[in-house]
Amino acid sequence: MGTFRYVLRDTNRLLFRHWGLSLLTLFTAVAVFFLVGSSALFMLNTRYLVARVESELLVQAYVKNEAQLQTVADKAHKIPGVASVRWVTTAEAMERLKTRLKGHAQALTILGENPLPPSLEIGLARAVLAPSVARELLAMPEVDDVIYAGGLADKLARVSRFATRFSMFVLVIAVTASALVLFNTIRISIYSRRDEIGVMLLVGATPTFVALPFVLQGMLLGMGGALGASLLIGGGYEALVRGVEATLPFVQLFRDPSMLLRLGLILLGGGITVGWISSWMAVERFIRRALRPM
Amino acid sequence: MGTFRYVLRDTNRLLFRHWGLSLLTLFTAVAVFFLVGSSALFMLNTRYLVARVESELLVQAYVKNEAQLQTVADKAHKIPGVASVRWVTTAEAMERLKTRLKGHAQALTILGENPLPPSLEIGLARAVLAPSVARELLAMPEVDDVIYAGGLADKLARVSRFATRFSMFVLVIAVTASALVLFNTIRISIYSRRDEIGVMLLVGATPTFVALPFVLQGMLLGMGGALGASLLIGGGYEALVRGVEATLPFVQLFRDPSMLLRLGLILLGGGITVGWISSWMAVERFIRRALRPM
Amino acid sequence: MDVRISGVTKLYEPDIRALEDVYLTVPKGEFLYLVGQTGSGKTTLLRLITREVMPTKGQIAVGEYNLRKMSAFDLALYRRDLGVIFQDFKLLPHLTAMENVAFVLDVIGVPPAEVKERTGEVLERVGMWRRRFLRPPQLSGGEQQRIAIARAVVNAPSLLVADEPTGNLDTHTAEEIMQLLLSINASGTTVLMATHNQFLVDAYRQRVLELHMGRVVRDEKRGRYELDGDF
Amino acid sequence: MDVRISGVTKLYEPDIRALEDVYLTVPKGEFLYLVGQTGSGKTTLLRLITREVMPTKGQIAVGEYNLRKMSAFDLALYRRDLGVIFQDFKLLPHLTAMENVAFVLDVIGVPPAEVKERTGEVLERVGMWRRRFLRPPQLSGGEQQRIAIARAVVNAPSLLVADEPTGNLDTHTAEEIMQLLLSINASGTTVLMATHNQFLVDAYRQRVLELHMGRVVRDEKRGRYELDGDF
Ligand SMILES: Nc1ncnc2c1ncn2[C@@H]1O[C@H](COP(=O)(O)OP(=O)(O)OP(=O)(O)O)[C@@H](O)[C@H]1O
Ligand SMILES: Nc1ncnc2c1ncn2[C@@H]1O[C@H](COP(=O)(O)OP(=O)(O)OP(=O)(O)O)[C@@H](O)[C@H]1O
Ligand SMILES: [Mg+2]
Ligand SMILES: [Mg+2]
Repeated sequence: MGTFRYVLRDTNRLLFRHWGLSLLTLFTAVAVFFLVGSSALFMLNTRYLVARVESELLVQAYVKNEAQLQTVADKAHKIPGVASVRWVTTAEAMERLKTRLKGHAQALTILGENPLPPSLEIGLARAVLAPSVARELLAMPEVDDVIYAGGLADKLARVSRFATRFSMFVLVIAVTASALVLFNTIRISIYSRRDEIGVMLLVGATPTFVALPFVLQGMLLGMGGALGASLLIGGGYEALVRGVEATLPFVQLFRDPSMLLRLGLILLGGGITVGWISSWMAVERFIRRALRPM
Repeated sequence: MGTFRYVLRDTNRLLFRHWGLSLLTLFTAVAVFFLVGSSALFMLNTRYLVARVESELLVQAYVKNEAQLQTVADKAHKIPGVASVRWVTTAEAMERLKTRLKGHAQALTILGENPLPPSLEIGLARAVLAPSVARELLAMPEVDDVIYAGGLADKLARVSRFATRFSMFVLVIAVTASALVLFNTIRISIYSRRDEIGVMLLVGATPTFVALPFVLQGMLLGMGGALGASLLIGGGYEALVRGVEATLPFVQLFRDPSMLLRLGLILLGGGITVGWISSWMAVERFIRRALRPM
Repeated sequence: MDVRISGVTKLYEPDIRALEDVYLTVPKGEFLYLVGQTGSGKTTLLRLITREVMPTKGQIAVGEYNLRKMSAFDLALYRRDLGVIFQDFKLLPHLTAMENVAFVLDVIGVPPAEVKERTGEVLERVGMWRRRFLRPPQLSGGEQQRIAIARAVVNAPSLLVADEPTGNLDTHTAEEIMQLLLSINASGTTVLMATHNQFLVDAYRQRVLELHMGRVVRDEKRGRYELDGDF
Repeated sequence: MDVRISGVTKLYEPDIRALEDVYLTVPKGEFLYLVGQTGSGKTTLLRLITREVMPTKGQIAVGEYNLRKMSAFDLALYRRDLGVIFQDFKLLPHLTAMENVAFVLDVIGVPPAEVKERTGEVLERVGMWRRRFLRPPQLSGGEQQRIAIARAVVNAPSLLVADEPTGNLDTHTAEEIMQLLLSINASGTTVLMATHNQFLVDAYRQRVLELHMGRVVRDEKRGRYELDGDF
């Protein structure tokens, strides 16, 4: 009834009477959530990139003769962490050597019989698994030799771990900073209305009633900020992806609409929550102070 | 005299009487300048990385016989954009082929006489120059053939251009956002003291006199923010570099103490300037409003 | 509501004795003038009743409320039963005169139609209906004071606390406001009024309590204004 | 400084005629009471003189200053020559009583030692020396008013504009303040004082200007308070 109507009217008034202040808060919120969203996208891209590079890491198992390729391939499929198995016959190996030597391939024709052994190229789910998979392969009697870029696998595993940790760190920093900045902004904006809070309490308003418009305002601003940031990030990232596609077709950015939508929703939920908590904490303090008798 | 003393005392009062507010502004400033500094470092690293990868791009010029290597090398040195020239004799070319073929090098012994031609490996200052340098080399009568990773050179040139543009864009966004956030924060904090401004003007203070403490406060906060951010970035980057060195020794981050110092000084100068401009703009508006008679 | 103050002493921070061993009982429905020099403790006494100030020593009870221990919610309920005219008005500068008055009723959840009616009525009574759409900074000192009075009486309080309600009013308007306070008092509301207005105190004789340096120095049934503090 | 107001009309926003065709000349050194009901335009008239308000029509000159056209710097110089007691005090709440007074001298660049001396002197005169370290929210209404008075007179102004300077004072303190204003007037300062204090006006007879609904309805050499506005 009266109360409800009043709270809505007052929230509206807080937002639009001091619209300059609201706009500033909104802008700050957008900037801050933009930072959070960008960090999240950065993290997604890092992980995506690492995953893609990992998927290109191969373990090469040289098999004694071509007839055994099938057996080894079957066994290899059962090793945990093996994502793909590809046959390389003796003929294919020769073809590859020729392309590798480029213009000087004619030199190889002197070789006569093909001396290259058949092999299996085994793709891995994660780079760290390379040594253990290699060990298992080497243990098979049909396998002659196992070669993999040990250094590269190691490097990749480290990069992966480092990238995950680093982007997590950036994200945590961004979230903390955003909550603090938003809290501060709302606190300063409530600070300029502390007299009002005092008067409301003096004429018999309950603390909840006094806090409600401020909290609603905080939630709306948080939501608005998150929404603005989501739209900006959505548009900006779309442009970035298109720009990269046009100029750097060999680079692939992370692009999963459902994931991006989820990111937007998380941002929105986070915005509302941060707006709510920070405005509540800010206004609650002033209320407590105003109620404390001298 | 009196005036000067008053301005200092009042600045001090503004900073410490409302120390909560000052702290909040300071914190926001630190966060914002941290963002700017990080973007700048990101840009420096991108350019550094691109420059390093570019320096690894080689143009291979196959020379008719080893005796002509010297002549070609001398001419190549004169081509603009050529950074280094390295001889590869026939013997060295054979060695390389052997290591490339790994365990199967024994196959090459069948070749008997060494069929590989001598060549020059030419390093470039910038990847975009590869095609023009290749053309000039090919025009020389002593040169048989020129090979370079055309696709790679092209890619690198694009990556370089894109990275520069993108990190510039990020930096501009960061600087704009920082100025706006700082301006808003200072404006909100002045907003809560607008009565004070009005009273000062009513008792005969000149606009400059009224503005001075606020502007000084803004400058000090901007400076403090930039200083805090510089220290944080300095420490954080140091830690990052060390972390990367320990876990990813093959990755090299940009590390030039004089450049980093310059970045810190630029940040500091920027902080003071932004604090000055934004507080001046903010307080000037209130003064103008307070002076306007009804 | 009746007011029962017993043995109250109030010390402010450094070492200011604002009130010293005050005993006062105001029965329901009484009208009491609180007089005394500036700084004698009148506002402090009224603030004890609105619970803006807690006594350093002693007890205060108003109606069935004991002001010593009180939850935030009970305090809100208690203050709804109170009408307060503050010495410095405490109007909200960004609300219109009318909104400043309606606000008190909104706060306690009165339905909109009734808010409108009662607000209009009281604005008429203090002669501010024509100025209802102006905001406090656009009103003269006396007009602001009348809005503060309207706000205090609009919720038909059981106890009205008025701190210098005629300080910015001319003699004629002051008398009109006095009539208003008396008529509210006649309907059963207890009224405590701190005032320096010699003319009103002497013209409308009521119980007078005089404070001097925080002590009660006079308590007359139908007293006059003249202060005998330090003369 | 003398004040010359001719043909001044002031219209506030919607359509409020605060002043209508006012002519007034106050010679240097005169003491003038401005009386009238609440809302009759007294504060508006004083605000024209402090240049917080510009006339819709007409001319105002004070001393050698023409208030129509004035740079921000000249305005500051002019206001330094003015002492103003605001109806709502306009004290800075975060400064102590003493700092509120000293502030006016700091602003105009008086050397620290002199600031200290003059501030102490004037605080003694208004009886606020003992309370000098309290901040306005810790002072009683009358004490705040006396600080406002001290601030207005500390820079020995050529023209003193006092808007209801005794609204929160008891009769005795009001008389003391009146003595202070008269002694400042005796030293050559022109004084304009808007007041509702019938007692003072009748006791200390001076020139009286009565406003009614924005018009000058009375201008007596040694007048009394009684308003004949709408009776
Ligand atoms: N918060 C406070 N801190 C310190 N001293 C205070 C505080 N509030 C009031 N005082 C002091 O207590 C004394 C009594 O103040 P109070 O406001 O009760 O006086 P009053 O009788 O209402 O005076 P007036 O008629 O001027 O309004 C004053 O001397 C004042 O300086
Ligand atoms: N900024 C404003 N906007 C609109 N109307 C205003 C404004 N300031 C004053 N008024 C109106 O002008 C009229 C004269 O106001 P003024 O303050 O001059 O009265 P006053 O004689 O000082 O009264 P009081 O004795 O109550 O202080 C009042 O009716 C007031 O409502
Ligand atoms: Mg009082
Ligand atoms: Mg007035």
